Amino acid sequence: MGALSSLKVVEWSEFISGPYCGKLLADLGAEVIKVEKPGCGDKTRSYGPFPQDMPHQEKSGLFLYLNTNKLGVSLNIRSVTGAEIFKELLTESDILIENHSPHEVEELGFDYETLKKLNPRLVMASITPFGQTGPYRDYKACNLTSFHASGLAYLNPPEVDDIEQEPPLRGPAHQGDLAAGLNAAIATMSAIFSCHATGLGQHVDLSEQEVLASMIRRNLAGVTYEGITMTRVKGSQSRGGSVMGHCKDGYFFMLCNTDKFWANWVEVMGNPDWAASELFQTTISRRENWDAAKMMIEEWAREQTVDEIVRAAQAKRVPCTPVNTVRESANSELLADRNYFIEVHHKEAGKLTYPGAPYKLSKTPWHVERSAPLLGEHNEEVFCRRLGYTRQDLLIMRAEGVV
Amino acid sequence: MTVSKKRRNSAPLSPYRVIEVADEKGVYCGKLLAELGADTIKVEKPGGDDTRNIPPFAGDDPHTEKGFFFLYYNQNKKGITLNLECADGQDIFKRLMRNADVMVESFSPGYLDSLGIGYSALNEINPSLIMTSITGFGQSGPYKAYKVTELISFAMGAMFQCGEPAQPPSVSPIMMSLHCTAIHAAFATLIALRHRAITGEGQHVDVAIHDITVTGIGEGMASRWLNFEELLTRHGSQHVTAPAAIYPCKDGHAYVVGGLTPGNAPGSWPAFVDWIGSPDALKEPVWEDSNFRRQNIDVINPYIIEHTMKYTKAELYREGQAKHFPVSPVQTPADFVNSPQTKAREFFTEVDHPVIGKQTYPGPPYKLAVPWEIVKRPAPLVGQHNVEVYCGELGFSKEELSVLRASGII
Amino acid sequence: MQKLPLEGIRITDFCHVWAGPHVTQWLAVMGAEVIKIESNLHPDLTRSFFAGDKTLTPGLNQSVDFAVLNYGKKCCTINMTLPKGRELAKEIMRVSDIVTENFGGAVMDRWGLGYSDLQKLKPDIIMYSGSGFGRTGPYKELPAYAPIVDAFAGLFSLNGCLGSEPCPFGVGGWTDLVAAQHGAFAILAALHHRSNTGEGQYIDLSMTEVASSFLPDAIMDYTMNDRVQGAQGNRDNAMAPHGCYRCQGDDEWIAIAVSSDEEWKAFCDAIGNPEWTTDERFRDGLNRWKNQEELDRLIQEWTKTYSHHEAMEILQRAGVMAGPSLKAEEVVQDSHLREREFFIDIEHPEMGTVRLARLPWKLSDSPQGNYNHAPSLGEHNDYVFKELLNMSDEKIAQLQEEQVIL
Amino acid sequence: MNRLPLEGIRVISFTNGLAGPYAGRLLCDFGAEVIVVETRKRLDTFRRPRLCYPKDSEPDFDKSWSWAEYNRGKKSISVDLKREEGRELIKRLVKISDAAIDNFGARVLRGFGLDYWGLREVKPDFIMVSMQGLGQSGPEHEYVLWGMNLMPLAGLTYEWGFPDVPTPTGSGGFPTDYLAGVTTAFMIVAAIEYRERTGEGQFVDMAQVENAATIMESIYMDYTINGRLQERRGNRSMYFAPYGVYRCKGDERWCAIEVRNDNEWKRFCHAIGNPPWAELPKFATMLSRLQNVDELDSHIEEWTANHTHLEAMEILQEAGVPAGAVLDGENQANCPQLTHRETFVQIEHPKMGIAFYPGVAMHLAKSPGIARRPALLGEHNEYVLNELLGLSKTEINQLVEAEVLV
Repeated sequence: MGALSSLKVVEWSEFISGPYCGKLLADLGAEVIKVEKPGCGDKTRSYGPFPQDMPHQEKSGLFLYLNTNKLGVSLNIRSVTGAEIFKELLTESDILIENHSPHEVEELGFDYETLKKLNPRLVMASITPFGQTGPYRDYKACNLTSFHASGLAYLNPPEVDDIEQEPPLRGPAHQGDLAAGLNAAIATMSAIFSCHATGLGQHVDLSEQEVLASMIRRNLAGVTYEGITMTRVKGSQSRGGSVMGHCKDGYFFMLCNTDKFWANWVEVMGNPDWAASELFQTTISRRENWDAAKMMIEEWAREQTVDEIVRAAQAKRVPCTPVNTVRESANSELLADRNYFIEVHHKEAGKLTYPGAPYKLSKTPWHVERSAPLLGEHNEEVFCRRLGYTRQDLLIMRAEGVV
Repeated sequence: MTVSKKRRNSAPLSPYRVIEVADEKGVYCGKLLAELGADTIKVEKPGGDDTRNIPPFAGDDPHTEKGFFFLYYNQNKKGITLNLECADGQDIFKRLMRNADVMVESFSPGYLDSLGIGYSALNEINPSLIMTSITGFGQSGPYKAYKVTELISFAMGAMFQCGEPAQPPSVSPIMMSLHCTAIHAAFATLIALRHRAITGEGQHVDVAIHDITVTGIGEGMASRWLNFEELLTRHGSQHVTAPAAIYPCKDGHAYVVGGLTPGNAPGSWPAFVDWIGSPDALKEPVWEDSNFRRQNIDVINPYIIEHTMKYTKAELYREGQAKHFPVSPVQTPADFVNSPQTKAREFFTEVDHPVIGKQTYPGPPYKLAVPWEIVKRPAPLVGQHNVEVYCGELGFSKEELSVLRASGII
Repeated sequence: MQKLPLEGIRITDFCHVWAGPHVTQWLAVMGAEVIKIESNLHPDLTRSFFAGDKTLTPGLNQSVDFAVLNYGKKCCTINMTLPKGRELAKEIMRVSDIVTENFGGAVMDRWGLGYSDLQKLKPDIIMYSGSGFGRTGPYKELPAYAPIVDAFAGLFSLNGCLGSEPCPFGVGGWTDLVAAQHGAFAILAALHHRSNTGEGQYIDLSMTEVASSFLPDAIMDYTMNDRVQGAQGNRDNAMAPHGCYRCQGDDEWIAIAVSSDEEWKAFCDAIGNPEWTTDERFRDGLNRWKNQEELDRLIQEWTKTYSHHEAMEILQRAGVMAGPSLKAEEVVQDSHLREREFFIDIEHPEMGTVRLARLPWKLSDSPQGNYNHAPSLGEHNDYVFKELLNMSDEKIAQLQEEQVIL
Repeated sequence: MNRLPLEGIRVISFTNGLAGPYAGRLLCDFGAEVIVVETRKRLDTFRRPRLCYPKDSEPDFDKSWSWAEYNRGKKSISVDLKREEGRELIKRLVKISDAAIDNFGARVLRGFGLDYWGLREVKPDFIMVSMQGLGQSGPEHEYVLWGMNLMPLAGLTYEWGFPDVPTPTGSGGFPTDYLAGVTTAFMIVAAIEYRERTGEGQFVDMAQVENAATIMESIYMDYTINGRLQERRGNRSMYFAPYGVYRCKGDERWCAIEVRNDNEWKRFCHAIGNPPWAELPKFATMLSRLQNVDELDSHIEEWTANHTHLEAMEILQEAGVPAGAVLDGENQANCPQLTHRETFVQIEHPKMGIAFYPGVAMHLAKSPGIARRPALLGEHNEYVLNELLGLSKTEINQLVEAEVLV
């Protein structure tokens, strides 16, 4: 039994943020019913990667990963019947996860005010780019624009040569959307705790812009309290203490933001004379002269192999690592030893290796009990066995295009 | 080079590439062409065609790949997905049409034009293209925008004559007018191919269900009025000649025809009277006249029923036929499947489908002395041939394919 | 007045630096009573991160870094290096629901405060251990910071402009926070389980694994297709345009993404180039995607003539996804965030008013949250030792003597 | 006008009744020369002067309407096939023909040695479609069967009609004749395609009954795959409501209505003026409408009863709801759409004068086809025997006197 197995969740979400929120709950045992539109289903189904690059509705790697442990139903909630069934589902649920525009949700009559009359205990988590209120509430956004509109991209890459020419960059992959889903899961759980106490659900208004902005709380405080705004220019301060160096055979990355780490690092480098200089003796002076230190370190590194440096540094407990591609990290002895990656068998896509548990719970372990649902795979189980519709009804709804 | 250069010496239509973008109105047309070897590609919207929703389903499981209608009418076709309502889709569609010979479509008139892929546009790309349009009421005229379904077209064309006088007109249990029209469209398509062989030019073939139903299964109601101001009405199963109708028997019903053959020959009226136990009441010469019999059928029927009730439908069939009367049992579908005749003709065939497995389908309604060989395939899965067509034929890279997929174009 | 969701939950918190404090930060704001265990020997490292160039000798209670990560918490000082200190800490844990730590190694075990020990202390205790590489495995003793983990997990190799060499991720502590949030969620799940079954448990969170689980498509592409993806910059593998463009102002940029033909049409109309919709190179998604270089160049010619906010307004009004690449100061001034009251002012005894970002969500029917100022070192000794453990003044004085409370 | 697509194709028509003649009519509409082989001695059942045109004219097989309607455009020769000389003539004609259609009883042509196997001796690349009710093989294929026998055999009649009426009815006419007829025409053109490429002929053994069975696919697959025997459903659908034929204002006036989804339901309700009952929850969804279908239908008839079937159709179709008046012959004759399509054309005939015939039902833009007048019995004896086969006038007269041409 999973930690959350007493929770019933309906996920009416597209693409990444909502589904990741649902996955976090489902992977810990919550019963998550994913509601997809008939025909194409969740947009992620069309999003790669696909095995052998052959696009297939049931084989999107992203979809397979984001929807483990869920029950899948296809339902056109824009139809009267669909809407009715959707509401029936919600009356029996603790949580609704949705990530549609506030405008659209109201239009369809699934806004919180309406739903709470249906089921006062319902916790409704709304994940939107800019939240449920404010001037941008109905603005459109995607991972890219949110990453920029929250101030994150402006910091990336950390250093550029020509700030006029090199644009700010969003983070790799879909990190912004994933983070939104993650925070929604925390907020939802906290609302569940209130519900324990009050017996009432509530509306979780989550803004992806705020989620991402809160990731740079430190930088924001830098502005509000110290009047410092970081830019991407070279040698910018406060990033002091880290080096990504190019060795004979690749890259390493090290961090020595304390005197102890620095001292040990100097030993790793074989105590070069330059390191003894005044310039590098205190945290403050190092920070001010870090560009020089960095130059020296990089020059030294060019003669070494990644492995030599990393081993030596780690022996002295200096935070240091090879800069891996996913191949190297996926094949690392560490993740193998931690049994991080898992094999999941899926009816259509077959046996594939997925990223596994982000945390290990001793009593109620994270685990994948069922692979991502085929489109409408559990229509019968959910509509017939739970809501009591007959198979005949199901045929009718299919003919009408409702399921 | 066009596809037609390639395949030779197999089935009649094997040189031709057919693109089908049709709903239930056009699928049978595509099926007939595919069954005679045409390289037929069914274009579905991403996620699959709506006809996949038509019940019943294998195991009553309303599953995209399990609808009998779709499984049956799309045999021997390839299947790709394409969203015609976006620029990419239209672009790709045009590329497909460059080396297509025939396009079968059943959208309401003007829709394809509004997407910029109507006949005139495609004709510019490929002047030898034949576009066969199957619609409810045709490409022009006051009803051209009318919605059409089997019920509607059958009602307007033929239903007035269907059923018992005492009952409302009776709805056909199958897609009679749609499929009958689809066969006409397939025929017309071949005619257009002949025309192209002679002149080199393609053309637009405009087939309207309403026309076909009225002039075909409508049984000449219209021409009867036009020429005789006579209204044909419902007359149950009773034929104009008499006796000829459905009669009850021990275990069901049979269609019994007596006296259609003139004179005293087998199957003639006297022979029939004789068969039903020569009741004196029917021996007078007046009964020799079919029209008289028709007018007084109520007098005759009791005698016939008394006779038919002695038999089972199978017995009636045998007995009647032995005496050369056109008698036939009212078979249930089960009777038909299991009848020795059907079995001997091997009408039902086995088809192996990846999702529903090996199952029994009705076969084609004809046997060939020397069968034409065609590539047999079960109905395609959603987008089953995307890679083959888009990468193999149109030369998209896998990477581009992913782009098309991600942006909902295929 | 309605209660906060986690009111009544007490956490003994050994977390320090970034990732750990962020976990309990979230829980504290939501109402949990978080008691940080520090000491003058070992104050939380961030207390000594001095505040930029503001002053060269910052007090331990004036660090902005500490302030943004520890508001809403309490703090008592115990010298954990002494057996008595550890005994004292045990007293606090005995009356706690959760114990959290993120030491660089098995420190808790060495102190005899491992999960098995704590279970004896309080059978239904929930213990959270956050670490860079996990509490088991070959690297369990290695210290780790977010960028180390990012580099290891492959994040750097995917960061940077299209096809560039690996590039450190500019969002400092990104993975610290993402990991912390996973941790907070795991703790809530464990709490939920406890409230249903009375059963506590141990949570072992590895930042590396969190970072990895945030790169699903890159990893699946590798495990499925043996392909190693590289940096993509602002590009997307389907949408085009999908990039960040120079605007009029000084170092101003705007991100624009177009996901469909409708949006493309809207975009072209909005920027007054309707002919682009028929231009061979851009008329449909696939061509746009193939001719991105050219497209981006042309779009930039337009964006250059507007400020990023102007550009956003124009495009969003047309229904096109567009977001300015805001600098931190612009985020602080952002009218939308202001209307959403994203920033709150916290009065700090030594620092004065500190304006900080609140939790990134709003609960319709719960109070805003516990935003008390970050605790000064030992600020809550009295509360903890007197009220909580109701120890006598003498006892406390004695422990101070023995440098147990330090 | 330019050459018709099938010009130069000669088809011999061994036909009787409807199915065979309908196939031939389709072929000659597009230019094929179709020669009907008939004889006074044993008239085509449709030649029998049951209904002659013009109305009330003397019985005359040259005026029989049903023959005229289905054989218009063809040529006619009168040859008694029971006579050796007659059969010889036919074989000579076959030599210079391309194809034949045969819907005589299976025994007939076989008995004359004029079936496909006989004729291919004369012309190896000959094309022939035999279209008996049950085909050319199997224990029952020689049975005597008329059009009306076939629907019952195919299981179609059993499925057609109202469940509460003991006797199944089937349709008024002979749908199988049309299905088989057009399929035959289709197969002949296909076979010609094939012959032109490969030089080979073909024999198509078509069973009319199977033509009906092929379009009963769902009923059959439901039986063969799901083991379910469907029963008569009358005018109701298992999946849609409203669905069916509704009584309208006037005697024998009906309108078919079909509502397949929410949209059409909304439009329907609007079109009939949103009566209060339509607002009731029990009619809100397809499922609930089907559960309360009796009540629903009676409500709908309240509305239809106040409109003629044509009004009902127009009102609903204008609103975008599938609706079709059940048109009688007169309605069809006056149907604006059929008039616009010129579905019926006037043709002059030496004996019948001008009458309305179904025109060419399919509209081919560049090869429209043509509807020609029906022939008198034996009208083309001279053309065929003299012009085609080169018999002299005297030879022909001899054959007439010898009652071979009769």
